[in-house]
Amino acid sequence: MPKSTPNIKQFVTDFGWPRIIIFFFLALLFAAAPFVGVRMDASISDVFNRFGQNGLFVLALVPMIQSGCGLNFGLSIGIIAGLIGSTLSVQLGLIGFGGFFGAVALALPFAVLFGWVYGKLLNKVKGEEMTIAMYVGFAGVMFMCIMWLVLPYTSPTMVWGYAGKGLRTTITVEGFYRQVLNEFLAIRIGPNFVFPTGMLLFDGLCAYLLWLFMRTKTGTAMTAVGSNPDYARASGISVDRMRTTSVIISTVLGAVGIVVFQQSYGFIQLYTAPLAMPFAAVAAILIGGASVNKASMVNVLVGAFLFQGLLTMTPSVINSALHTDISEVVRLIVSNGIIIYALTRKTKVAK
Amino acid sequence: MGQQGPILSVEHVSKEFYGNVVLNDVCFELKAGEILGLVGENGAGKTTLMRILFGMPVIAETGGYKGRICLDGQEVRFSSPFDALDSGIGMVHQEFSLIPGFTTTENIVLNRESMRPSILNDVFGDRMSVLDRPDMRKRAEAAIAKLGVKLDPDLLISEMPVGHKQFTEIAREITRTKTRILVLDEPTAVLTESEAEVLLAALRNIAKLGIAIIFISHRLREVVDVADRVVVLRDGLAIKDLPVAGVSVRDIASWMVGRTVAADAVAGGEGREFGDELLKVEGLWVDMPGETVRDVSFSVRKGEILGFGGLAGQGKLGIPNGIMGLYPAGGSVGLRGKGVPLDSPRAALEAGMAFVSEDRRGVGLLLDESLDWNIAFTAMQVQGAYLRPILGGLFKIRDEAGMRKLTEEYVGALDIKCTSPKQKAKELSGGNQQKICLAKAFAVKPDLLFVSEPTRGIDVGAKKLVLDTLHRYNREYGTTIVMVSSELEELRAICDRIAIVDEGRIAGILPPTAELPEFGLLMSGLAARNAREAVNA
Amino acid sequence: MSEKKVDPKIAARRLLVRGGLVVAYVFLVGLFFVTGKGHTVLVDNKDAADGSAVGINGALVSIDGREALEQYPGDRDIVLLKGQRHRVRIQLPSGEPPIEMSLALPLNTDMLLLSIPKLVAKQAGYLEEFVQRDQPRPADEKVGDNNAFTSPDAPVTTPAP
Amino acid sequence: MSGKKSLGRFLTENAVVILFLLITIAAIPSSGLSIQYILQEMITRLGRNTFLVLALILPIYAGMGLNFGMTLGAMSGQLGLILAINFNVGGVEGLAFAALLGTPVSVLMGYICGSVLNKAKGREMVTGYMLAFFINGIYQLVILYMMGAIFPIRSPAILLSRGYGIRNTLNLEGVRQSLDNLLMLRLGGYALPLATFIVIAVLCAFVIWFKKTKLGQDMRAVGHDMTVAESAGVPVDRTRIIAIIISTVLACYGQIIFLQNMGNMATYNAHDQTSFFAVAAILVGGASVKKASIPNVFIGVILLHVLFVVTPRAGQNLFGSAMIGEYFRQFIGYGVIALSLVLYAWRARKDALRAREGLRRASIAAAPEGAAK
Repeated sequence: MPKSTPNIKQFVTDFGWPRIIIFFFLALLFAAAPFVGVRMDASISDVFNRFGQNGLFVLALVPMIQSGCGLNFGLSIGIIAGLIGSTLSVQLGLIGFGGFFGAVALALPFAVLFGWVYGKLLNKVKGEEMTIAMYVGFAGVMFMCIMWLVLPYTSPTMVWGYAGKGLRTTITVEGFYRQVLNEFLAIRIGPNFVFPTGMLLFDGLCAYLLWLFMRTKTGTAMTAVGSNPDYARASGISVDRMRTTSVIISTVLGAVGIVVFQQSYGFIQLYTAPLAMPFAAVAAILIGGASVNKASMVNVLVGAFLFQGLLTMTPSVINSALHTDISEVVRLIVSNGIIIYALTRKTKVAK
Repeated sequence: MGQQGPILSVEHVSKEFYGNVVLNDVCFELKAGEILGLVGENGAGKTTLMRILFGMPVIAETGGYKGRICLDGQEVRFSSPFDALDSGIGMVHQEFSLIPGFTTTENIVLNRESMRPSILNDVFGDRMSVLDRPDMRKRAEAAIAKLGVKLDPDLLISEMPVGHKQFTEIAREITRTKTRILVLDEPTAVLTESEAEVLLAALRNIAKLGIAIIFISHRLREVVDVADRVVVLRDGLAIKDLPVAGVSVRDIASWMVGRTVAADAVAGGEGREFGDELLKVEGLWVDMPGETVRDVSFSVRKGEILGFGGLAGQGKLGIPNGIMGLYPAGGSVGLRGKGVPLDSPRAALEAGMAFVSEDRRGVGLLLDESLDWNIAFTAMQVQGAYLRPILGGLFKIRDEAGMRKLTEEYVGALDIKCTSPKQKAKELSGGNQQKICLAKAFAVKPDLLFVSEPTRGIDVGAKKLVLDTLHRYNREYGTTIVMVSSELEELRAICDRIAIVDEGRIAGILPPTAELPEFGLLMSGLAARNAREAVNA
Repeated sequence: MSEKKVDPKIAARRLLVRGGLVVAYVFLVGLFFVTGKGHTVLVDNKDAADGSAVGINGALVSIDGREALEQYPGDRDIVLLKGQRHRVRIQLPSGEPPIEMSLALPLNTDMLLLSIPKLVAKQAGYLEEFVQRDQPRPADEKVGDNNAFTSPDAPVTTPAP
Repeated sequence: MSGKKSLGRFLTENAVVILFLLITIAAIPSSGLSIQYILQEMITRLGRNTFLVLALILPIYAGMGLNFGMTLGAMSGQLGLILAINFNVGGVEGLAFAALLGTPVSVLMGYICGSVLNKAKGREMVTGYMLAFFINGIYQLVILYMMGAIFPIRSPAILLSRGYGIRNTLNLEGVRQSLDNLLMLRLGGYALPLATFIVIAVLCAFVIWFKKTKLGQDMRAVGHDMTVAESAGVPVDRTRIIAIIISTVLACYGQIIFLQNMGNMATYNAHDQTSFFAVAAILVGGASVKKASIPNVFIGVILLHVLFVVTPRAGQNLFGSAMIGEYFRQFIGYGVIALSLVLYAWRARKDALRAREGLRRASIAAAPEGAAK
């Protein structure tokens, strides 16, 4: 009989052992930090900063998971659109908030266009989305590598000095829009703690808009498509259109995400830099408790926080404790392990 | 054949699923070389009987069965289909269990290939043996010869006509050296008339070799033609077990459907007055796998309840699915004289039709979402209901309060047992899930409601509630209903007219008061056969 | 399926074959280890430390029939050898018939010093293990540069441009 | 009419090969490389890469798609080589030694990979890819932190200066090209590593023979239809695991052959792109997720590597930047994988549609024509 009495065993099977272990691992790291001489205020500040930098990437995965397209391993397509926007913004010499929002605005049309094409492609390959997304993402990044070399950018900040053409691998946004969001209403406590209010507000706004969207008629339809495409079709929904829409939204969020990342990090990273970014986002949302076909805002929040916490704390704590740089490897194992775990988990089919 | 004892005897076999008796003290015997026709309506217990015979795990999982099954006088209790195969019982399934990319030969000897050991056998085991293709081919040819049919041993299954696929399956079963009993479940369902003739001849050939055959078919004519004995199952009882000689198709048909409870059935045919013609369907074909509709025309009048009955796989389910745009379809459908485009669920919904699918879990519900979503979703998407504007009308978002109110309304009206409107649909029982599906359809306030197999898989109490609900909506709100069901009794209970679908066509339309054998005859494939003969003549 | 009822005779044979394979595996690992083991031999023509043997002027040293090394006093050449048994042939300038002898290298050594003067003088200890002290090693390169997960997690603190 | 149709079919079925052929032919003149140079490169690269690509065939045969998990085999091979270097075992014996030590490791890895993929039916490829990442982490843990610390390492020369962990680049001096040079045939200015080709030929013969065995037939059955195979009594999961184990072991040997030709090894990166290049090659050769043959392997290796040889030069000559060629070849590699996956999925859908259409026509035709009247 249907009794939804919450019991711990059920919770554990739902949430999964790996996630619980990660959670306790992180708690342990925080507990151990003071004993190995890691500054707590700096660490926490770091966690917030990284959380804000990467939060939008994790958020960008939600629409596609909800519409049944799986994990967006091709998030780099969105990141590329963002890179085009930000390089154009620097090229035009926009500065301050103008530079930031200019970059976002310039990125949007590309993001929508790329997302539309990418979505159409994914509709052709239902069931194989993730593998294809990954390779479309890789191919897109490599294609743009060529483009960065041949596109006629001229801004001296961006172009290799000695060749006079081709963009640098790392471009500083100092003097353009570096830290514009981070510094906005930032709260400083002591020398080591900065709370990047503006960036988190902006992330929050994006999350709120997505949350609202998922509650509109279209958003509801999108969730239904992911939950049961046959049901959605029988209710008169165009499954393909909903999927394409979700891919576009994901791509747009990826584009905005990279601009937020740049303003905080201070640099535009071109060429192969976007290759690995989707994997980190995917690992984060999965750690947050999402599955291949269900994700919520809570998953994003928890996941981004846990994952970034892990990224911040493992190097500082483990390396100080063991005096080796083993943390990189631990991170590799943890983040890929959780992805494997999610992929091999039986998609729960109610029977 | 000889005078030896039966090779298979089924003794007092009973089986219940969750208190629901599906087989009740069934007994029969089978001798070597005998062909036994097993007939019965859907749900009469044929499938369950075969599952018991084959030791399907589902039987043990649901508490086993009572009685004994004996092979050569020895009781057997198989724990898996492989045990049954090892004991010499072969089965030819309704849906093909063949590998399309393999040749006839490869399929016939699948997993029983002839092999020559290779040197690696001693290292990695028998699976390193090399296939002996000439021998495989020889064995396949021998099996085909036994069947007495023409089959190319090197043709790919994917390039074969359906009839040949069926032969391949049978050939596979008889190549097992031990096969003594062969079960064929509706082997002629997908065959053309001439192919079916060849198949029946092949069955006789096999029987001559001493193999006993259990032949399950709804085409009673074929049963009469080929079987030595016939066993009729009805409601889990083996009500008849007698030699075929002297039995007519009509007799079997009436045994099949005749019910002891038949008397209380007729509630629908009270000679009601109906409005104008609401729905007109002409020349409808639907490509729904397993339920192909070939050529169906009918019309429904306002306020009427029209029933579609017939055996499984004959196409009755395809009719609503095709009209609602869920499967590729053609022909013309008009609602109130206005054409409704096919292949578009949205158009059908917008025109004022709604559909409660037979595939509750697959199509009918969002199992992982809450009840209010399930009920309000279609109305929201098609009619823009349950949305409220925010940010000064910039966006419209879900009106959770409205959805909750709607859900609570239906929970009350249909007596849905749930903890809250936020409960997930998958947590409800089958009967309550069915009511959710009905609520979803009612929520769009349709002029015409298609209900497909509304009582499948739900318990008796819930069945009655569902039927009463349909009846009430028809009487109180004047909702026109087209109901498709495999259960003749429930159709007779609430419909004004009942159409029987056979082989993708309407075999005939009867009033619910018609005699039971009439329905049985329409279902038995005879009508279609007669029609064909009339055409060919 | 068919594996569950294997004839006991066949089963015994299979056990034997499989056991034999394990033995063969171990044997082959050992064999390749022994035959493939590389040794660095320093062919040395320096005076012995105690002055008991002096460098030979213009000796031609050939190992395993390779091209001869022409050695003058104080020379030291490196020869890479595989396996443990080798033939050394030394042609002295004096025109005497060449000295030929076989050389057995100990298995567990990597680097050996072969002193030609001692060998010619038929002194013991012409072959000794050579232990390198303060082996110069190239500086470490950057290690573990993995594509995945490195780039997005670059340090938050701004690197110098 | 039908000729035109079959031409169209031929074109769509071989779209990837034809496209690639065209790009390659277009790129050769602009690279300015001599045909002789390209031919020699091709021979070298055939010897270097073919074995690895052949490792992909059996999982495709068993319906598991492209085995991105072959990287696990490559890592096992590298582990074997590290040990061979550690014990200073050189020459062909060193290679055999490495292969022998790599074998049990790769069998274990294959078993793990197969079991994981069995739990992810329907998304084997992406899971295999992520599994390679995951095991890469473990590989690094062992090689970078345990070797020299927990596992004793004999040769200090291969350790990092901190005393544990293997150096980033290993010099494979002792085994360098020892297989290639075992039977080097010099023919009119070309050097033919005959021994390597013999090894490859033996593997091809094995693959051909294997397909004729009962196990091979079972794999085919599993690849075509898992449910039917299961109901016929074929142990599906076990068969799939065996396919992956064989593939992993072959990848182990393939990586050893690859690295002996290269002559040195990037300890932590050499396997990163193993599956990428192998998969790209077999797809360029005209294989798909469901179908692959030995000719696909050879065509693919030749086409992909000719392009790899010529693009950096062509990029240099056309755009004045060698990096463009470098990026272009990676773009081509990834792009070709994406393209063939898309084409395959698209074609499969169209075929399903066509099959249904045929069914419908047959079922409607099966009805007596007159009945519609």
